[in-house]
Amino acid sequence: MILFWQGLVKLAKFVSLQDAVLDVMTDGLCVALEGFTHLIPHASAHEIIRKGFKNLTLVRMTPDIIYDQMIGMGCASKLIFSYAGNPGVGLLRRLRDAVENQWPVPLEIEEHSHAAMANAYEAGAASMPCALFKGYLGAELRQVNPNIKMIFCPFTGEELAVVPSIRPDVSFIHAQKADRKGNVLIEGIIGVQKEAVLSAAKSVVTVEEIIEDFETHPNAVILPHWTIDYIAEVPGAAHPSYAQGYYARDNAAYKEWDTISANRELYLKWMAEHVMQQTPDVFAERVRFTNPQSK
Amino acid sequence: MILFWQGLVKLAKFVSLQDAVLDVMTDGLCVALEGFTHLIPHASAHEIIRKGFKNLTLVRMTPDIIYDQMIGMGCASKLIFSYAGNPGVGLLRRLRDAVENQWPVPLEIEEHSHAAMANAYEAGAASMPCALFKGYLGAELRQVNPNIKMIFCPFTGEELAVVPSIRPDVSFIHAQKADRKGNVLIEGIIGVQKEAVLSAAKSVVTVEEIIEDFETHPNAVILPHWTIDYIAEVPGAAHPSYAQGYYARDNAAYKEWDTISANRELYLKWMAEHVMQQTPDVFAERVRFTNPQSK
Amino acid sequence: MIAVMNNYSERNEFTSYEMMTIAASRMLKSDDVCFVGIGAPSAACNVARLSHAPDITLIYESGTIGTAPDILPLSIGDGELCDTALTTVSVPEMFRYWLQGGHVTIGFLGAAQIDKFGNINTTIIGDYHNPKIRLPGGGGAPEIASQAGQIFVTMKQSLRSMVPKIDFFTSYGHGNGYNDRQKLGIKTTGPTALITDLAIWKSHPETKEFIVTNLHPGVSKEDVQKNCGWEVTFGELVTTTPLPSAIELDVLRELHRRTNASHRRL
Amino acid sequence: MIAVMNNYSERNEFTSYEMMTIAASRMLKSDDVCFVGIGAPSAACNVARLSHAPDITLIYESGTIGTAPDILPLSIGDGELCDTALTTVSVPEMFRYWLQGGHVTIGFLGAAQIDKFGNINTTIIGDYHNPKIRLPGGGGAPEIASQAGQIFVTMKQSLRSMVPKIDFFTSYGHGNGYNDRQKLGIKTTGPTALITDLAIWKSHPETKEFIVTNLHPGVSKEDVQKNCGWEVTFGELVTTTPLPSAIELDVLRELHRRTNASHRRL
Repeated sequence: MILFWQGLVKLAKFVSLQDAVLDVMTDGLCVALEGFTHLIPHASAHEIIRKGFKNLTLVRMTPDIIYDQMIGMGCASKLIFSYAGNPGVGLLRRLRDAVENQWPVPLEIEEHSHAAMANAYEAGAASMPCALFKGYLGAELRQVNPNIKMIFCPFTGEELAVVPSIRPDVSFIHAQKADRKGNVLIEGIIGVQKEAVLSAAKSVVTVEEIIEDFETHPNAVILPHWTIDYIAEVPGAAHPSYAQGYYARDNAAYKEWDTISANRELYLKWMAEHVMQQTPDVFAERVRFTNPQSK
Repeated sequence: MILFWQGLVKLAKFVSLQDAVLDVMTDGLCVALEGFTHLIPHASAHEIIRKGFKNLTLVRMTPDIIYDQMIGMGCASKLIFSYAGNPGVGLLRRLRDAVENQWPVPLEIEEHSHAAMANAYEAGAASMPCALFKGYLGAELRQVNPNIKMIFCPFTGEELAVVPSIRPDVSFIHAQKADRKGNVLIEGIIGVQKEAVLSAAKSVVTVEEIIEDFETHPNAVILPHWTIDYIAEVPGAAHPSYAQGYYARDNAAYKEWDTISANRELYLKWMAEHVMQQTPDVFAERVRFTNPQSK
Repeated sequence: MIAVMNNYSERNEFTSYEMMTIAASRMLKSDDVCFVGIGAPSAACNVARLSHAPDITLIYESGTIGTAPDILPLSIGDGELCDTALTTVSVPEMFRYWLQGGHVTIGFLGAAQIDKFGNINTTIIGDYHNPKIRLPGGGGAPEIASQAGQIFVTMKQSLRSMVPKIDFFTSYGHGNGYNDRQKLGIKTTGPTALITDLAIWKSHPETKEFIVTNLHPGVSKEDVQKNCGWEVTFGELVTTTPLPSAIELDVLRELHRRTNASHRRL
Repeated sequence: MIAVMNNYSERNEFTSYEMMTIAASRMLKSDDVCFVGIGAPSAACNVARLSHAPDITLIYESGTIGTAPDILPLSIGDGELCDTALTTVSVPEMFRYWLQGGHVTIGFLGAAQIDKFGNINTTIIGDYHNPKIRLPGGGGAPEIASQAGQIFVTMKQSLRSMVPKIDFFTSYGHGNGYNDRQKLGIKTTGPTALITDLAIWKSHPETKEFIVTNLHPGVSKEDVQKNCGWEVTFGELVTTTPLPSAIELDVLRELHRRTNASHRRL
């Protein structure tokens, strides 16, 4: 018989976030939890922490609170990133502790610019092995990151940067809506979420709600159901990040993280209380009293 | 004094289509009139024909009726393309006459696949000198088009195709709406129109109407006013192509073109009557009685 | 018209075009993601969607994903496709994320010329630089042929279209057969089925040559050979293609009726 | 607080932060397309938009184009930015079409460390592989620095931040001055202005060194030198930065009032 190559067609299944995480995760995988300020998949990160996965390679343009939390709990052995800060607040203190003091475990880093990471996700979504762009001119990251190479345009001779594409084993994103077939709608600041899903071998999407039909624009950002493995309805899953049309960013929580994460004991106590002893259901509570974000 | 490099910032001016064409066009330019079935800038093509520009290099993924008309009137000395047909109807007879019989003037062709042209427009919009993609495997165009080269990924060794980016001197597109500031909204099948404008040194946009404010989706396809040189309000300018939300495709006219273009005399007579003796104002008449296309 | 008797159908007459389109439609399943060529492939894909494969995802290269047109588009970018689509993306995104990204299970193509290994020419008749007939060119086909999971082709048979040697390799099928395709670094399966107005052909698993597995009702082996430029190989057990059902014919004819009404000048 | 008398302003007190932000805002014009860094650059850009440059286009790397926030975003991707934007695109598109595409006239950056040629470090203090302090990294800055038409930098002066030699070249300014930048193949102008809490600095057209052209009201040359790690060059004609106007101060303070109210826990 002829074996048919069937393409990367999936069948989106509606499950609990706990079941989705157990099914797609094992120790040592390369994992992306994406969200560019907006729609950050906090509930998924917490579920991964609770299940105790280790030796992960974490990929993200902007590792902020969730990667600080995962790194502090010892989930990660490597981080691929382009801006590791608590946006508008300061440094990531658990990340610093891992890089500077190897606490709780050593953390290898592979550092890029945003332009490089954005191009690498785009290339991953397009099944390319590498991404070509104009970049890194004069930038010292070229000297410390062997995954940044330069090649010459075969037509003009211009020097161009090339980096490996990003193709995670699993990507997690959060989105506003899924329909009953499992198609997913993302609106507002869309970041690299579409690319994170399309570049990954497996994908898990949490959504604010599951509805009958999208009523939207012909060019809306929609991931068809056959690009997604699992969908879990987890209202509030982005908190303290936000979901356009549902709830606003809890900027106070971002500022508070700076204090919580400054001290190992305080951090561990906070994680025990707010993550380890909880379930995904708590997120709905956390956004119940925030201002709704205007659509 | 320091000379500041100001970036490609333009100041969209509202003018007549006649004035826009006279300002941006000269003989010998590389010109793209884009539109992937939808929003094809027929009125702009007719204005270029009426003004008698010659020796143009015409670029388009899908040269259909308008390029058949321009080639038949002797405007072009070169065509860069990936599919030269009257979609769903047949061949382009004026193009064939130029390629097979050099009538009315010889026409050099540079032929690509759609994937290559789409990548080349994307690369042009990103100011890249070339576009890298997986393509042309086993395809004989590689043997006849010296602008298709292969390079190897510096990380995996995989063979990849590379083509020059497309960066026209002038691009013409048609869109649904402009606002009073000169921002332009495109909805529906958006093709490579955004890329055509962003990759070009100069751009002219015809629109169905100029309105106060867009009421649309946060991720709508909008070209800011500082990416456009001229905007001309020409209702119906896409006819017999269509404008989603305004009027439907005049499929009968596409079928009729097969007969008109089959014969040099008939073609010249038709062009004299329907193009040379007309102005952009006739397009509003041509769509007055078509079915409105649902939004 | 081929007149046949048929227990399952209330219609006892159908054209060879209708048989071809319906036979092609039966190749598709509800969980397929199909990149649709215009013309006969488009009709086949939409008959499948409107009959046995209601959940099939149809993609047209104009950027429309998950489209469900009520009439057959004349071009690959008619408004009907966008109106009924799940979403519409730019053409660069279509070719990069969706086709090259590996999300298409079936590429459904037509052809001006084809050979017995599924190599397709839609570029030129004669020499490329001195052509007898300048055809439209490849469009999306070269990369559909190498990047879609597998390829189905549907076309009318004739000595002009089914040739021993195509004039130009627009889209690569299986080269000279066997593992030629893999040797070029292509990872997808390539052409697996050819559905003509006379027969259904499948690629031989080893040689990759198209082999007739089904003759359409009323068609003989001689008919197939007379309308094919290479020496036809027939499978060991050639069966007759099941007749079009009443539902299939109704769906196809109603589709064409709406299409013709819509394309008429008002 | 620096107390000053001012004919034009009803406010006679303002902080050095306010002076810095207002001086920075004055560098921008209505026809600029400005790629905005978070923090002090974001405040300066929005003061410009709300006072003398109402038509300025502000772009944040989160994908928001032509945004007009009523409060200052804490991050570069707050909902306020999208709500008020002309449109919002994906992050790959932002970096490919809009920044690399050459549509940005001004990149407005902050810095952890800067040298006198406008080279910026936001990556690391100490050795890269054995850091004393791990800073957030470059983010968008390396390509903003090479692809925006010109670069403005705004930051507080200190011996720690304005150094003779930065620990890491995160974003390239003018290297060691003169034509170093062009020699690397960079086609844009690079850093042209540095606005601190004490002074306005401009790049020398030939040497590319930052030179003090304006001292803020009440600031002396000694103040500037005391808070700068390299030997400061002053222009031949150093003038005093015009005082903040009542409108400028009102706009800035009202912006911060709304921002603080919004960021408070409910």
